[in-house]
Amino acid sequence: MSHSSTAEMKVYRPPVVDIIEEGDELLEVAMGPHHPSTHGVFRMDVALDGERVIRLKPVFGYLHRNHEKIAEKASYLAAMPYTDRLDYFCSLTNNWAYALAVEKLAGIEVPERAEYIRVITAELTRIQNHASSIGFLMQEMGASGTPLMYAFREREKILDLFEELTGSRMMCNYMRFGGCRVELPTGWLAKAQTIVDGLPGFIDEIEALLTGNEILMARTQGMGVLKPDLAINAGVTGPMLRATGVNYDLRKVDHYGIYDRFKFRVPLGDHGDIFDRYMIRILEMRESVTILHQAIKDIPAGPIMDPKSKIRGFRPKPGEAYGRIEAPKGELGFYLISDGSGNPYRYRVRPPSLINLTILEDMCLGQNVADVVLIFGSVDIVLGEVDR
Amino acid sequence: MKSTEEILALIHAALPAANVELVLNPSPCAQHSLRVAPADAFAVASFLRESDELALDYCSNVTGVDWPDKEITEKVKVTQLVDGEEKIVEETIKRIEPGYLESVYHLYSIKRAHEAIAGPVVLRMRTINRTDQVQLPSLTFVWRAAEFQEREVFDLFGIVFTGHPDLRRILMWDEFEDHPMRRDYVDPDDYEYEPTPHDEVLKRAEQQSKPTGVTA
Amino acid sequence: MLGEGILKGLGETAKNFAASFVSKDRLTTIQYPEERAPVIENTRDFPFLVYDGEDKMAGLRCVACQICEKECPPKCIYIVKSTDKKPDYVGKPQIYPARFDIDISVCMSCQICVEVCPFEAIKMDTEFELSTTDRFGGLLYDRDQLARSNQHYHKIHPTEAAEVDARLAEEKAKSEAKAKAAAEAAALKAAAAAAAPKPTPAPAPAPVSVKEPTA
Amino acid sequence: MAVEDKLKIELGKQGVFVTTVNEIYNWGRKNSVWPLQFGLACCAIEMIATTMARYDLARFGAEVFRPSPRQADLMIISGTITKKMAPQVVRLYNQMAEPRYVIAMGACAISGGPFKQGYNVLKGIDRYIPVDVHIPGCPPRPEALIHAFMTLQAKIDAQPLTGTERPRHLDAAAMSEFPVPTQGAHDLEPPANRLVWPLPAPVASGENCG
Amino acid sequence: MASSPYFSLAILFLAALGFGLAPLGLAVAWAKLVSPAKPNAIKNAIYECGLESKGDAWVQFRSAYYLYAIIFLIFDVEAVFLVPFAVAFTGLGISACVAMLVFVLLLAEGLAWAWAKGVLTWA
Repeated sequence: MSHSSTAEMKVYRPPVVDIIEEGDELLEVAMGPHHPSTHGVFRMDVALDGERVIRLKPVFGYLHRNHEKIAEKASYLAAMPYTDRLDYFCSLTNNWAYALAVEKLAGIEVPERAEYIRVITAELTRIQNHASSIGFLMQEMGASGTPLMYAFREREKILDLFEELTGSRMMCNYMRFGGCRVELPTGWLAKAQTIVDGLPGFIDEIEALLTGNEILMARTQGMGVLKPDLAINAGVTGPMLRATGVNYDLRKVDHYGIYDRFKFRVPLGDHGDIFDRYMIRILEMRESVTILHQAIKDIPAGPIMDPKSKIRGFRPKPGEAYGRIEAPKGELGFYLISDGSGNPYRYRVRPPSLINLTILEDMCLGQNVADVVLIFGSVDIVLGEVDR
Repeated sequence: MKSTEEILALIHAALPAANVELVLNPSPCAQHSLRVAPADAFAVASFLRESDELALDYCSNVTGVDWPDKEITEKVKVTQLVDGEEKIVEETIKRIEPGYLESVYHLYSIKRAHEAIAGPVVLRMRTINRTDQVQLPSLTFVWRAAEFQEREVFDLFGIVFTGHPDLRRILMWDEFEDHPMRRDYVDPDDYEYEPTPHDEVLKRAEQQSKPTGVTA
Repeated sequence: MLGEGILKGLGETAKNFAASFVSKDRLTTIQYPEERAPVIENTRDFPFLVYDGEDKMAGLRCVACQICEKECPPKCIYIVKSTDKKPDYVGKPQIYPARFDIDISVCMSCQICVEVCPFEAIKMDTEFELSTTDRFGGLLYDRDQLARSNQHYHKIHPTEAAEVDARLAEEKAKSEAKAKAAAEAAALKAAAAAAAPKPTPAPAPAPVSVKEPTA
Repeated sequence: MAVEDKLKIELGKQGVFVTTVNEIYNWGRKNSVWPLQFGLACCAIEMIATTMARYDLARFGAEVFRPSPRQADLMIISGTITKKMAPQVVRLYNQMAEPRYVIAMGACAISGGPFKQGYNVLKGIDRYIPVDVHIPGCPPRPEALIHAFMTLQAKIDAQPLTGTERPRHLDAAAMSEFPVPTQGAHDLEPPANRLVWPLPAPVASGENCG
Repeated sequence: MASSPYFSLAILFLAALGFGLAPLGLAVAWAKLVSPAKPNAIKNAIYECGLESKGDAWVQFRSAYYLYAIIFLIFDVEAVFLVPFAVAFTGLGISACVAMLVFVLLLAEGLAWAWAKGVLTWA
């Protein structure tokens, strides 16, 4: 891993594409808040020379719902349902990240069975998030409908599991500080096992449909390439970082939860282009299936909640803590400062989607506008987490 | 990974002139932090990133924290002449501790990710006060990850990061003037009518008219 | 050869198309108004107030302690306490809510009110067909629109309702046992006072205090 | 000449269809309501799930999501309208061709929902544009969105062609321009559009509605 | 009048035309008569993703796009010339085929030259 020398540190931005001469008229266009390709309300001010992108300024804030201000005025428990609405595809991993940070802040232990349930629900969330993000990427590539229908058919099965367990399809509000809220309903594990057995078939179907496809390969290979040291320096995490070949997966690095008990591999790419990010998400889905098999097989009986932990009137001692997990989109972190009162003094969410977009302009310079849509889709962001 | 004390020693060894001190964190997770003087923050940051032993090449999180002016009432033992002879008298004096804004950086190492893991290395920087001197050096040139996060801290807290390549508001619209995440921010008065009003909205509802639900 | 990947993809969709005539599980569409998906037991949409017995007002379990109003994250519950009291299921006079409004256009159905309610008075309903054209009339539910019978609660969440009823019954039994014990103790003391009439004035009869059900 | 339903059904069995211009007009429009491709937040994901295979919105003639407002007649506001996005939403509504309808999907679109205490959140879109159907829920289930479609279709069906009850787009005097709020130093100006904001009766009489 | 061979053809043509234009006419009449036109400044503004559109679209753009269009036009017109040839194809001898082949190959050679010159590279 070559480290950029100090001199190079000053060269902070790659030079603007050099084919234009001064005085050339550029077409200023806004791929604005209401645009089919922007996964929600996100705006890119693009300067075009013909179809090639010369300048790209992302504009955020159209979904800034003041999550942190509301959480600082609410109690620790009342902030938990708001974490569902951060990355509204993966509410259970958001809950887990927040619960982990509070457990670090207050030093609470989590019983065995709750750890297993957390791993099972997190891996199910990862699978349905990767399937949806591949479906949306193909939708932007022109395969409108088919891959997204297959992905959402699988997602509906997983959402039914979440609804049986937590009561809501997308907004689970399931984890508490020191464990989980509700015991697994009878027969839930058996249903989960049947769905997990069906997943390899679904992943093979998606791979047969997409991986060998010449149009997909032509449009994604060599497109939006990201260098490893720029990725590390820009704080990119998750599948995008591992697509550049950097072996950094928090489940292996941070040893949080009980991931050390499960045997699973971390897929790494070598070009860092869109095809690698697509393949990494497919392989990560397969790894999640192996984790799920092991977790469902040897989940122990026992309490799901640490008896000492209180739901109402939870007042951690003064101090601060930064807890992070490997969310499907990258490293999701919660930084909490407590002053001993009932609501957090400072409540900060480290959004993987926003920070992965730091180098969107570097990847898109010189590409065609149609490819900008693809590069942006391969970053896989959710606006609720970007703008908080 | 080393404990924070060892890292502090390393920094003092490499940059003796740097004004860095340890800040203890009473929480059980014991993620202690290093307070750096803004003047030599850039030097310390580049050292942390460039040193082969630490290799903190990944800046995970940049946060702004607002510490408003605190009014501290202390009980002070004061000797006083009370009707002719010395007596220790307890006196409560009120003292305003000047507030400040703080920016916190959480650093990790990806190059040394698979060695022993300890908590994040936490860098803190303080502004002089909360009103006019709110400048802090920007570390975007050391870790590009800080670019958008520093813009957000500028937008919501008002810390001006000197040396930032593109310091604009990132979340609020450009004509917005306040810094909404500060503790003393007052919400705009866009109250029209709420069927179930609470606390300050309830007060406003009572001022304007009986807080009637439609049915009552 | 070029195009092999595309043909494999087309083969995949063709297989799905052909198999949908044979195996029924490939047809996933639920024709909503006519054919509905089986309601999942744990589903939660909007809260409702539980009352025992037939009369809405008499059997209402809620004692207007306003814990749910304080804990509700989006603050969509508005309670006005009553001035008089009414006996609750144990027979102890309790305050009841004169007004209990929930603005379901603000409610985020997070069921924290159910979790923090010590009296099992508020539960989550599974009714979701609530789209209206009227903003204020149709979306602000007051106490009468919110109150549902315990049988309705048993119909939508059978297992959970059974547990709740068991707990309430056991609490009722405990408080009655305590009341009986207190009554016997009072009777014993009265008997002892009557058996040995000392010149000192008879001790005031111990006030019959029924222990508050575990709050 | 009102045609009794029994007679209509009877004739229908023999293959004779008796109808009025009004019924055909409403029948045609209600069964092909094209929504605008317009997702804001979490409710948009439930809206997409509604168009997918399991809860098929195509059965109501509404699976064609038009990206451009010129070709859409229904705007499903699915998600939180922040004060930074509000001018864009109102401008898009203005740029839609009449007859146009609005479904406020989810608690955030109706009243700001769980985020109503936020400083950057508009407390409900009916402060600037008229809303036809409100769907409570956070997010409402896909079936709730389909139920809202049926409510909207019932509302379209009941619209007479002439007379005082006729819909906005057939009424030359009805308001068709909804001023776009500008972003000021602290808040949107004006905070609400008085001509549209449906304050409930008892409070409207009070002095607060300015 | 009724006996001229083209009369039935004219009737069919008018019927086809009427079948095509009648719904359009009905729609235009309905729009004019029943539903009032209510234009306003915001509604007529240029749609740019919900924003006010800054700058104008009258800007220099790459000449390759213009050449692309011209080459397409050539082959479009060629197809029009092929239509009568294809209609009468069965009654024609070998000489007509050769003549048409020359015509097609001539244009194909033009396309090959343009391709070789790199006119068709889009980026």
